[in-house]
Amino acid sequence: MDMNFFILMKPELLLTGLIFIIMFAKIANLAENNGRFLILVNTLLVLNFVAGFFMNQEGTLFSGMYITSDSMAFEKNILNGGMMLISLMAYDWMMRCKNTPEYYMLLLSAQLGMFFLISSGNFLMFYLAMELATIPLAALSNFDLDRPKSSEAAFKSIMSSAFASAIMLFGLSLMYGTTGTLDFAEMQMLVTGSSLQVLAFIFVFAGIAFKLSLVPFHLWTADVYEGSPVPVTATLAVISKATFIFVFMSTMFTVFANFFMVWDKVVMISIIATITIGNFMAVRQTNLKRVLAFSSIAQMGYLLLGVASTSVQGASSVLYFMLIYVFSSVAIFAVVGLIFYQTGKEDVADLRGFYKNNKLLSWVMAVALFSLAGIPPTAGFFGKYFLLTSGAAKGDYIVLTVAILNMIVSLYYYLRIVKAMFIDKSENDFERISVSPIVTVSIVVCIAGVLLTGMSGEVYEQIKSLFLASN
Amino acid sequence: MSASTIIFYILAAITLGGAILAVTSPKIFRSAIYLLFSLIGIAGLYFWLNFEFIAAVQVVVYVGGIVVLIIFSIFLTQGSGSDMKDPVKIRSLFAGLAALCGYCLTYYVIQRTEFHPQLEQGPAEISVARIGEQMLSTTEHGYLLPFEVVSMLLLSAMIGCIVIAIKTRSIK
Amino acid sequence: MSLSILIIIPLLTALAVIFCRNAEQVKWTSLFGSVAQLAVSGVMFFQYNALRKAGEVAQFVFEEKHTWFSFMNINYHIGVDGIAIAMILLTAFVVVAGVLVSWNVSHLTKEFYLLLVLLSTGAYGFFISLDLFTMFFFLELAVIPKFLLIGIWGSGNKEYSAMKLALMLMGGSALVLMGLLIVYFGSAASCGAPTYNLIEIASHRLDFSTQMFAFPFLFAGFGVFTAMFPFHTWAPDGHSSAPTAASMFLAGISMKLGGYGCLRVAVYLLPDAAHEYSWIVVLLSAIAIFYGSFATMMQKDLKYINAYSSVSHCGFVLLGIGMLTKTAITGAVMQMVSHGLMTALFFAAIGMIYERTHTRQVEKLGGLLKVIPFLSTIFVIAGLCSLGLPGLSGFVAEMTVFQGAWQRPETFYRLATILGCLSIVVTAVYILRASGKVIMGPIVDEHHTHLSDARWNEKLASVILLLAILAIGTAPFWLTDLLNPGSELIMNQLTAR
Amino acid sequence: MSDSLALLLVPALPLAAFLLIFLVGRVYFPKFSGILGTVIMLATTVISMATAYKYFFVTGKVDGVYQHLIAFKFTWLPFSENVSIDMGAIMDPISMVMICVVTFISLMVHIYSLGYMKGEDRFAIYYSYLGLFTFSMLGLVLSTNIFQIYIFWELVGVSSFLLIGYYFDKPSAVAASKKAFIVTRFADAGFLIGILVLSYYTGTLDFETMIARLTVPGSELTAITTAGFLGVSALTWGLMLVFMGGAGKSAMFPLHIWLPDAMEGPTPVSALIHAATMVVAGVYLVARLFPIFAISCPVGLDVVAYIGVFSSMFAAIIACTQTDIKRVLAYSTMSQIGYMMFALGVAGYGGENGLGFTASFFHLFTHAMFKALLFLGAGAVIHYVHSNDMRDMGGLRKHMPVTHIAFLIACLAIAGVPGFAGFFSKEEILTAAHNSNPIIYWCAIATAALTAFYMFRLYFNIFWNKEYHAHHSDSHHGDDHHHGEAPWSMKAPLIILALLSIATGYIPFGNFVSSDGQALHSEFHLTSAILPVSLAIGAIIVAMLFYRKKNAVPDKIAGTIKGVYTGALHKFYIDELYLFVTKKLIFGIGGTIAAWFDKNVVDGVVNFSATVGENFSDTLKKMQNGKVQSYAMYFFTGVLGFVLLFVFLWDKF
Amino acid sequence: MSDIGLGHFLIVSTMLFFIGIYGFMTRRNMITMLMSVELILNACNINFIAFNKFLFPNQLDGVFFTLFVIAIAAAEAAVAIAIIINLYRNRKSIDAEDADMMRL
Repeated sequence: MDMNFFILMKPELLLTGLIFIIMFAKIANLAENNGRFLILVNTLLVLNFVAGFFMNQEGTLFSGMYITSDSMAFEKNILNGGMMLISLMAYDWMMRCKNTPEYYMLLLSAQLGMFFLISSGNFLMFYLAMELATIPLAALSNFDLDRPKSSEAAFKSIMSSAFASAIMLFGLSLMYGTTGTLDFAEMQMLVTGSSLQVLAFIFVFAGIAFKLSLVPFHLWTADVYEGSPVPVTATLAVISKATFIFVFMSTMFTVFANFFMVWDKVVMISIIATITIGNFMAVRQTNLKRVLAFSSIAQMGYLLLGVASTSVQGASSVLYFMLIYVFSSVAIFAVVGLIFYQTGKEDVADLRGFYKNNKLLSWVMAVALFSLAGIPPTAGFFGKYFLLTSGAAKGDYIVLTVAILNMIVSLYYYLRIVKAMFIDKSENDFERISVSPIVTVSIVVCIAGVLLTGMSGEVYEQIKSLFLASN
Repeated sequence: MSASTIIFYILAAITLGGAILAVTSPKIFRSAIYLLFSLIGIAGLYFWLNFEFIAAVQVVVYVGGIVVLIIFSIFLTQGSGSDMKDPVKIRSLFAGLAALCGYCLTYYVIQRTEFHPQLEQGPAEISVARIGEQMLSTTEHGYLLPFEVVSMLLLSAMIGCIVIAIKTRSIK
Repeated sequence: MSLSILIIIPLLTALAVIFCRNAEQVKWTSLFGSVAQLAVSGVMFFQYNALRKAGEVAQFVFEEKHTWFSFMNINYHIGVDGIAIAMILLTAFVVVAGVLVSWNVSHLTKEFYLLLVLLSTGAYGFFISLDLFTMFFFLELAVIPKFLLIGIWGSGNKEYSAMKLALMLMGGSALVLMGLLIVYFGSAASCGAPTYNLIEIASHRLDFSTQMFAFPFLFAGFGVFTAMFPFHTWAPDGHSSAPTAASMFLAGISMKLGGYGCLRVAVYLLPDAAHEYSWIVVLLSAIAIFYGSFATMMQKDLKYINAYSSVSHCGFVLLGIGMLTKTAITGAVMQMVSHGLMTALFFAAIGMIYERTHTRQVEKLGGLLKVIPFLSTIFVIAGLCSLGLPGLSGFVAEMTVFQGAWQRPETFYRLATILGCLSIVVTAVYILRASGKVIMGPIVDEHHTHLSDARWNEKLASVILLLAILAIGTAPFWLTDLLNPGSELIMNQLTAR
Repeated sequence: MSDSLALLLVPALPLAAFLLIFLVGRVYFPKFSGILGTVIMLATTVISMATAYKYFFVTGKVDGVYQHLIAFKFTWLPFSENVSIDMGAIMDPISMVMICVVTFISLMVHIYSLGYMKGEDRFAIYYSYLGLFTFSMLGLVLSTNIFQIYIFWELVGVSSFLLIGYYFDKPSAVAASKKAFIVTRFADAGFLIGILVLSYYTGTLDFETMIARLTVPGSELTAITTAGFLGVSALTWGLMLVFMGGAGKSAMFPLHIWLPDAMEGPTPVSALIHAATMVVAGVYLVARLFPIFAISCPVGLDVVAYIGVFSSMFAAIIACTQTDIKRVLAYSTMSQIGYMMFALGVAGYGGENGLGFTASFFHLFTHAMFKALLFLGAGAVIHYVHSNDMRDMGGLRKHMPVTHIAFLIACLAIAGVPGFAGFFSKEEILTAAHNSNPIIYWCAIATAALTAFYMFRLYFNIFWNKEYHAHHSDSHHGDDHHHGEAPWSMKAPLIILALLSIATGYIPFGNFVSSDGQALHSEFHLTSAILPVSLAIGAIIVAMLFYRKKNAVPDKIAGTIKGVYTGALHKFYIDELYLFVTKKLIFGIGGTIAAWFDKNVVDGVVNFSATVGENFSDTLKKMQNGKVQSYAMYFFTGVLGFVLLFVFLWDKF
Repeated sequence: MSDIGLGHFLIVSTMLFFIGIYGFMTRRNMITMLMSVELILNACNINFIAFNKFLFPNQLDGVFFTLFVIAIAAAEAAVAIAIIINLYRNRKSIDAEDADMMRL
């Protein structure tokens, strides 16, 4: 236990600290006033986010159970930033939430789980962190306590994830049985590709794929997104996804590196299925959140393209896109949340005439949607382009074709939303949505991110250098 | 056939039988009790393998904790004696088939696999002290970090449970 | 002169428009911006000519290059040759006219102009790009403004049209994207490292199999933009539903993005494949020309008439490109410019007539020459340009294409050319039918007896376009002089096997 | 004034008139536009006459041969190094003759229209169009380059379109103008392809170079004669296609159908365009390429001859039955142009063989005079009667004596009565035909007789026959000149043209225009003139018998040859045939198929894929039934699927 | 214990695993679904223990894993039951088939 420990584990320690500060605040009845409490928390989150940029080192702790690297630190920064943005954008909802401290405690524990997950160097840690990243979120899904849909979402979330993680655990046990170790680095040596290992791998893959909502492990997603409180949905869709894609990538690159022949094919099939089915399922959805859920599924397919390329470029493209995805999605969920909690409307068709009284929000939503669709000049264009490039670098043109053609389908349902907001006329005027300053900050940051991340090549170069350094 | 073999079979039978009954019994309370048997059977298997500590934990946590929790929640949510609704026919058919197929596939693979045991023998019995030490150690094969993570998990689970379950019905 | 100005001016205009307080300010700002852009384009044209006269031999001038994503060898790389300058001038003219024509858009004026300006940014950027990535960036940039312009300010079945257009164009750019990726990775073999640099790829010539692989994607992709048969079906619906200025942009500029892309990317970078596939291109374009004109004949809506005729006319562009002779390529570019101006004028005239009569159905109109002589004259002139009347730009362009096309002696190509020549008869038929009914003849609807003729802005818009058309039509040599070096270099690329 | 400046001014002045009147005059001085146009036209006429004079008598002849001079030439549209469209002005006998004819007739029409069109709403526009037309026509005849001629060819077409459609609110006028434009456009497409063929093999678009390369044996000539398509050499194809363009403009069978309808335009326009100038463009075109036809492609020349003579006869027959006076004149025009065509067709290159060439141009020249006169006279009549139909007329000789005399002179001229201009030119043509081809000769003789017959039918019907009563209620017409004969502005051209219709016949035309530039002294053979002249006079007498007084003889005759008569009355149903082929077959079926295909197949595929996508989406949506257990089921099935695939099946792939 | 080897344990655990899966997919009562999950987890535990015992006895990785899994199972069960109870309060039903408000 030396200074190194504190430096290496800084993100997790800070988070833990945050959790306990909040807990004490709750215990000390400092959290009675939601407004003051939220300002405290948000300030802390901002500080936490800022602190993430300093003194990052690479190294391992606990004899390999905990690993950290530049790219991981960066990923954690993305998560911190995302959390911060979500927290800011959820300000209005929080003000009315009765369990704000608990909300934050659960949220931050989930984030803590994600951090550990990212840094795990051992399947035990991996499993535990994954549960830590899941169970609090399932509980959070229930935080709109009076909405039956919220409980149902929580139920679906916890049951599905329990089932998935149990299956994954079975796979892990078989991995353990065939290699005798749980340590990533050791296991990598011992993976031989025997049938049992393939089977175990698929079980493990299914568990992670469930979190990533890859088809056919995706069916929980839409329901949970729809029912959960919007900030939680945002967390699930953004933070959780961002974590798991990274983790997926790092496990595939390390533990299952020798398994490439198999997992490559598995991932390819998943990409095709995920992108196609995700997009097509979104086409006929009427509920806005469900459309976004399916869109996030499809986005995961694109991200996998980067993962499957197993190149530095692919990896950095994944991270880059993840960053963009955070910006875009948070912006969208911010608007969706505002609409939902102020008017109760959550259908695409309900957005008719939205533009008339909510010009800026409409543009925010539109720009963010275009980013998801990959339309320039938004960053999503670059992100997707680079992912596709890295996919093409590998030369798998069939998958690439499917992915590219699906961009048309995805554009369709994004445009449907845009159409509803801008073009369709409604009999009744859409109310003017009031936006508090803090939420505005979040939205502005997101839109700035969406617009600038791509236009300046710097961000991508930075990310790439992270991977170049660690390879 | 030695006694230990017979005991193993008995334990396995309890475990599997309990499990099957637990997932098929139409009465929920009985189901819970069958689960209890199954879990105890598993504890027995741990005993059989000389992992007394694990067996104890199994009994304490599962039997004493989870099953009790389940039984309480059964009481909370519905009458214990009433029959549950029949499962959806078509789905149980498919589920049965899928489970069977899955079993066959998995077992086929497992059975074909040659496991390579490590030659050196470990400690014949696992002392609680060793477990305790290793649990809180940070060295090779030390489990302090997972321990902390689990504690965090339990904390948050607790908070979650409290918020969700202890709920005033006042606001409507 | 820095080429980036061409992108910066529209962006600044857009920014200024955002901060405008009322519709008047918005209009004047946009007009000012677009006129400034026209001026800059004009200056660029003269500077370019001066450079060439001074003996400049570099293929592209005013080059600028900034690293964008160094790892992927992506640069912001711009530069122009004569062909690009021609397209820029075309864009500038159409934009000014479009801004003027939309003067009385009253619904969401600010947004309207903002989108127009953004659309033009995409076009300018596309034409000056020398980096395939930058090019693609600008190509896609223009898709969404079109969707919104049609969707919000359009008429008729606008939602359907807007969606169809956006999706089909997206499909086109998806194909282009495939092609670009193939070219990018294919260039690794010839250039050492994968690159998007147009000049570099061209000078190192991709290997044959890559070319053969990439060509269909690129050509079909850009073909969608230029409404190549059978990918043209977005065009009629899109054009007809769009508001006037958007129709002008769509047909006048946006379709040219495709033609320019076909030429600059597909043919220039993949010359060997172009030779191999040219028969398909020619076949499709011959079909488009003839079939488009026949389909036009059956249309009853003025905008549909012009839209289908655009399909037919853009067929000439592709015919010229597919013939792979220097004259034909020059002709193709001339046709792009000419069609851009002419169709913009036509759409402007139709739009202005529609604004007054509230119908575009041919049978509901008649005898307009009597009530609105100016607009009717514009309409007729646009029609005459469309049917290739000498003295107007259409003739020059089409003749150049035919002349170039005839240089391919194979019977198949000859037949295609003959078909093209015959289609000008069909063009005459539908143009005369339409104008005979709408402009001439007795007045059909008594409501139409008291229409007001063009206002200053409309007159100005028409005159600007008309001047450009006449400038090409009566003195085509300046245009060919501008284009020839460019098409010659493309030819060199094509002949050096 | 140098030739180049003069020849630049000749087309430029009318263009200036057009622009000036169209852009400015129309708005600011509509009344004055006519005078302006006429003055400019007068200047043009003077310049062109002077230039022609200078050419014919001073500069043009070198060593007894008229030279082809290029007054000026500049590259207008370069296609490639050698092939370019040049704009220029050529000076040779035929172009000089043509500019004189065009400017002079145009001047006459300008003057005439001052009276005829007075009070029209769009008076200024009318004059601007006249300017445009004259410009185009002059540009056409001065062309040095085959593409230049095509350009002006098209411009002539469009100005003709504008002028025919001048009364744009009259549906029939609109239809006629459309028809004229489209039919000639169709012919022009052939012309264009012909140009492409010729230019491809000769590597040039320049007339002189092209003629040189295609008449002197060389690589180009060999290439073009050996290359072929469907067994016909490329040269023949090219020339025939070019001739197709000429036939279109010159209303040769079967592309003649637009000409009669074109009479919907104002009558002076008919005189200008459809009698004297534009319609002879085809003749001019063939004459321009004559050396190639004559030297390298005699087959082509034969085709020209046969088409010419057939059209001539065909039109003459129809003309006998028409009652619209302008239509009669239109068919007579077609017939006379057929004369010119076959005269070219029977000619050879150089010397005596070239008699047909000279004759053709001679006839062109004289015909311009008397046909313009006929039209202007008819215009005066129509102006007076307010009807086109000869059944509404009769006995007008008392009402309008000047017109009557002028018209009579013109009729005598066209009938080929000795002493009048038409006699000389026609006689030359017949001689040329006689020398080369008996079939054509006899057809031509027959046509000559028919010509005399129908012209005098027309004449008698208008000026004799029944008595004319001004029974129209004209009080509401503000025209103060109505009850008198036409104003002087209209009469003056009639008188001038009448004089010229006599005088021009005495010009020794062979001295100026011949196939090879050398003077051709054609001898006048009295013997050969006897037959046609007697036939013509006989026909005139027959016409007089039939029509001088109203009687039943014509109807009886018509009854006896009913089949032919109705056929001719309905123009042998050519129009209907065209209408059927174009409207029903090509445009109807073709257009319908194209539109159907577009809507159902091309668009259908797009919409279908959208529908498929949505259906697919709906199907997928049903997967999502909201039940967590079925989600688990999909999940587990997915896992099993992967296991099956990768553990068990993968190796077998 | 000579003739009882790893294989026997694996049979038991695999069967248990699939019985759990079957139960999870068929039992309509939410609580019994949860019970099925517990069965699955226990199947995994048996695996870990058995592998540890028979194959890799020198370290206690499997045993520890089992311990942690038990802890997690408890946490999961607690949260799940809390959610179920909440759902029950809202809906008066803990039939999984009834929890399908959100679909399509």
